[in-house]
Amino acid sequence: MVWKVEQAVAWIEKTNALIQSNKEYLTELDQAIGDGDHGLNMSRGFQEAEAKVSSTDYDTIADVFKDTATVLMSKVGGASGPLYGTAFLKMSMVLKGKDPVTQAEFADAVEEALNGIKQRGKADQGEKTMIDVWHPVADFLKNGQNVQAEKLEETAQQAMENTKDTLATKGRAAYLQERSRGHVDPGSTSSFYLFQALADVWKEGA
Amino acid sequence: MVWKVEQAVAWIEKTNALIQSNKEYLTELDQAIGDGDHGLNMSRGFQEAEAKVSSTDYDTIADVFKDTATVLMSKVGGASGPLYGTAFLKMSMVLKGKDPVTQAEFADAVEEALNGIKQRGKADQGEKTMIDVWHPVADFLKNGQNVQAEKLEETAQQAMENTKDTLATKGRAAYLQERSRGHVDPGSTSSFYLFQALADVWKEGA
Amino acid sequence: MKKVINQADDVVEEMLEGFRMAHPGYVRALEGTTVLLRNDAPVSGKVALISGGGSGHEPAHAGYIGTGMLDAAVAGEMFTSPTPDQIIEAIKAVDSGNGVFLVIKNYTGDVMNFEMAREMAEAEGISVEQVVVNDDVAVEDSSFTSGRRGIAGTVFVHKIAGAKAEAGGSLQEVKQMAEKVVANTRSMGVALTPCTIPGSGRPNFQLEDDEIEVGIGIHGEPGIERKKISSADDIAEELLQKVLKDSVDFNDSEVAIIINGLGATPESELYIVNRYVQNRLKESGIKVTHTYVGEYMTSLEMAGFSITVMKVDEEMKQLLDAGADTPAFRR
Amino acid sequence: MKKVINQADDVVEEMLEGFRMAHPGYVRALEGTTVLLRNDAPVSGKVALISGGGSGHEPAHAGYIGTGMLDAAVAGEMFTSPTPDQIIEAIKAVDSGNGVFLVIKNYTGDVMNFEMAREMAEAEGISVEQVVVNDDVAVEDSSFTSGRRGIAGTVFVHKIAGAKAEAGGSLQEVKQMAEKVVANTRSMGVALTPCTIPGSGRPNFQLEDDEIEVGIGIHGEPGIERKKISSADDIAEELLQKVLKDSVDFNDSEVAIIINGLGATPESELYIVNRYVQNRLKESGIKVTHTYVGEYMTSLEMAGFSITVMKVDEEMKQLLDAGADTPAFRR
Ligand SMILES: Nc1ncnc2c1ncn2[C@@H]1O[C@H](COP(=O)(O)OP(=O)(O)O)[C@@H](O)[C@H]1O
Ligand SMILES: Nc1ncnc2c1ncn2[C@@H]1O[C@H](COP(=O)(O)OP(=O)(O)O)[C@@H](O)[C@H]1O
Ligand SMILES: [Mg+2]
Ligand SMILES: [Mg+2]
Ligand SMILES: [Mg+2]
Ligand SMILES: [Mg+2]
Repeated sequence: MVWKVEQAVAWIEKTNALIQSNKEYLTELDQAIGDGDHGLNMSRGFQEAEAKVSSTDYDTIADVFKDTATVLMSKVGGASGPLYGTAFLKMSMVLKGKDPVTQAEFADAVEEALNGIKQRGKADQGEKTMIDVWHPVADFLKNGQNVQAEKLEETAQQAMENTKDTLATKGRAAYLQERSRGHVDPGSTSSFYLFQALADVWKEGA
Repeated sequence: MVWKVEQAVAWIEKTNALIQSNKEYLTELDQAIGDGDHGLNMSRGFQEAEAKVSSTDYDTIADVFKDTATVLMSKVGGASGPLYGTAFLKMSMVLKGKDPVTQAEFADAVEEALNGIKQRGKADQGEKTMIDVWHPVADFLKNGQNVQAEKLEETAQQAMENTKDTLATKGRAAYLQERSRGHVDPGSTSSFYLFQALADVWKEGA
Repeated sequence: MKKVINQADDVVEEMLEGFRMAHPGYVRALEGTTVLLRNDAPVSGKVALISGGGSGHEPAHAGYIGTGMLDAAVAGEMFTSPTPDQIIEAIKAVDSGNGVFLVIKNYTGDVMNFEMAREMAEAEGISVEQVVVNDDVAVEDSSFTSGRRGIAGTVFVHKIAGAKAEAGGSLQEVKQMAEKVVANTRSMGVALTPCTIPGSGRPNFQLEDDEIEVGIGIHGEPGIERKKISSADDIAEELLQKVLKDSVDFNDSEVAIIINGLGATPESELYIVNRYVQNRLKESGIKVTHTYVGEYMTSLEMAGFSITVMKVDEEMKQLLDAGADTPAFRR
Repeated sequence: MKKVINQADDVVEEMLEGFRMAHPGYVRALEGTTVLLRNDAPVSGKVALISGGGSGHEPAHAGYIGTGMLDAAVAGEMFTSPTPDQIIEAIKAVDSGNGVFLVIKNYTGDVMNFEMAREMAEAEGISVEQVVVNDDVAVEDSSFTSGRRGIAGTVFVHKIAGAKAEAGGSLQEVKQMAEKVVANTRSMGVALTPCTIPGSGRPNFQLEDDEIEVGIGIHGEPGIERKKISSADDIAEELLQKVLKDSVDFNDSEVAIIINGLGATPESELYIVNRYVQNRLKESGIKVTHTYVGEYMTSLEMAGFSITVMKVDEEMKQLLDAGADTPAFRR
């Protein structure tokens, strides 16, 4: 598909809807292996992000993502705030001056977002963090023509579920060492919602 | 009956036995309308009093009661400590130089103990305190020949039970005002044990 | 109720030992007693202040030993008044010949035990005076009963009478100041959870998950009303109204306040209460000159708080401002 | 879990407001932020210290604002690191041209948010240095993970680095002192009960009536072992052993210690722990020069405590002794 401002805004809106209805669940996941605030953090941040982008007139997708980045950075806090903030900032930077955005350009943006998260979090794939979802999604999007919305959602979901069995070495869950196994990573779950929302937008706009 | 040192010591021992086996109950009563330490206070105090009087050779009853007074005064604390301490001190004073002690002398001693409690506690009959037990018991003992151990126990028990319906105007229970009704007074209950023990000694020594 | 203790019977003794070890610059033990003394007691030329009561109210009372406040604190068992033999030892140890002043909270047990000690001390020729603190407006002030309880307002007595003594006030002057504090101080508390005396093992009372006990005493004595929990502002308003509408005329006055945590309530919540109290007093034309927020007079691990308001004049303000150096209160 | 709050969303803002109102002599608000500043900030000629992190650790961090400690504290939501935009405002407000020093506890979120703010400040030409506190020996110290948590030992960084800055130390000197504190400080905690973030309404974890969680973090992050509760002495011994056997060589050394209450544990219990720790260190030939017992770094209404041991040298002792005047820490 080709991306326009409407789709970018819809993405944030749909993500927010998913976050809000799963707020308690995200908090539960974080209670098991973290400090129990991930649902609160994400809900606070995306609520504001949606409020901002829904009420602003945008000329470019880059601007939508820039505002999203700014809001997330200043409202989420914790570990996930700077990471999601960085992700949207990187996407905004890659997509600057590109409107509408092609599939390939969007894949580049996600890849850059992933790199930003890795760098900011000093983490890599396999450490039971949101990177474990962003990585396969970025890979998947690079596949070019073949990408389908359903497949995207599946990829993200599978990646999220895989975090259940891995050992955490970054983030708060790392304190638990072996006890971190057996629980899905909260940040990977919120990232799954993000990509589930993306798939939804895609289905509608295709 | 006529009182000797052995009976005085046995009184303290039997009182202690009753207090120890009813420690939790006394605390429960105090939790309902006080601060929940009456069982702890009485148990601490009478444990020490018994240890003291059982391990000391006494020539006079006055000395048994004086030691009891000193131990209770320095080990019980709270409201009940000075009151029971005063009671035994007064009895010791009245019985000084009287050995063995006659029934009439003993009745005088209890009456003086009651007066001591009233004065120290600035309280009178009917205020839902241990005075409500000491008062009828003192009256009863003054009856002379007619007094029987069973009757003594009954008198004390009835008096204790009567505190259930009265309104507290002294001690911690007074803070509860109307809500103090419906609960037996803890200090009246420990005083009942004291006189129950007295009745037991009496039965044995008659 | 889980507790970090060894044996229930040893709690007070071990706590006192740990306290003394933590604050060797402030206090020393009076061998064989539950009394802690100001290091340099008896302080010559100074009226000595003694406070005390049952344990379980930490930092009261030993936390207030030091320059400008107490010369000694006598600790009873948990929630149980100390006995006269302990108090008399404290009196003898701190008297420098200028007399000893006893700060007593109005509980039958405390009053009786302290008064017995006082009688004994006077018999030995020591001048002793006392004040009985009764700031808790939750309890009816009646001449037919033993009257109101002493709660967190006691800390103001320690501070102001202590400063007066430190400044060289006579026994009578110290007593007058203490009485002035008592006459001008009103408090009231609320509990969210009960507390458990170590030796008893059972909580003092039960509260449902959405209930509070308004007018709670600092020993877990039941309050005046059990009700559903409401907002911090509503609860604070309820306590404040009772405090302000009592017999002290707070209109247009200056006041010092204590937002006192009872044990388990986080400081963040105390500050939320303080915010309301400050706004509310301001609206009512009452000027807050001194604010104290924290745990000053606790009730073991009870959750809840109390509000204390004291009407102050110039001298009281100066005495509040005077230097104090104790483990729990420094200025 | 009952709480004395109004709306969960307003807890941090109202708490900060209540704090500011309680301590007008110490702090002022930085309008439109969650930053509290030392009244006289920026203090000319002085390196400025900033600390902060999620809320719920009161009196940390605002309680340490004042002479000899912090110039500003940045408050995040409950247990959530503050965001870079808040931190940068704090940095700008306290910088007097001598540079700003950030005290960061080692949590991924705190580190990232503070570092982003630092990058922004440096881009604006402000000199910023930082230390990352990681005193919690409950967590393995591994280069493959984000490493150990920062807990109560952070208070020693505030005090010692703060005193160094107050004494005119340069940004590099302050940094060196802070790093020395971090290198010589080890802590570990235990929880008896969980705590509940106001917005979440559910306790962070569950413990049976006879269970404790050893190695707990200050956000209720699970510890290293769940076990049956034992005596105060046994629990203290377990924590102390881990602390002493870690990488700092405490043999024959002098140390400062903190027995830190996590929220709901009564002071009496902390002193019982202190008693054991003092005896045990003495037996081990370790000399305690400074003892702090109380709530310094809490975890809302969690019951439990932590033990911090810091090896000190002459300069560190002097800096501990240096004057400090803040709401929560005075000397
Ligand atoms: N170093 C890191 N790199 C990437 N993601 C991380 C890192 N640390 C934590 N995360 C992600 O952040 C999530 C936790 O976010 P959140 O609970 O909001 O913050 P906090 O851990 O500060 O409470 C984790 O589940 C994980 O996916
Ligand atoms: N003024 C008083 N006069 C006589 N007895 C009193 C008085 N006040 C309290 N008591 C008695 O003391 C009992 C409480 O004792 P206890 O619980 O040991 O002390 P405290 O009330 O100090 O905790 C009451 O049940 C009552 O019988
Ligand atoms: Mg979290
Ligand atoms: Mg009692
Ligand atoms: Mg009592
Ligand atoms: Mg967090």
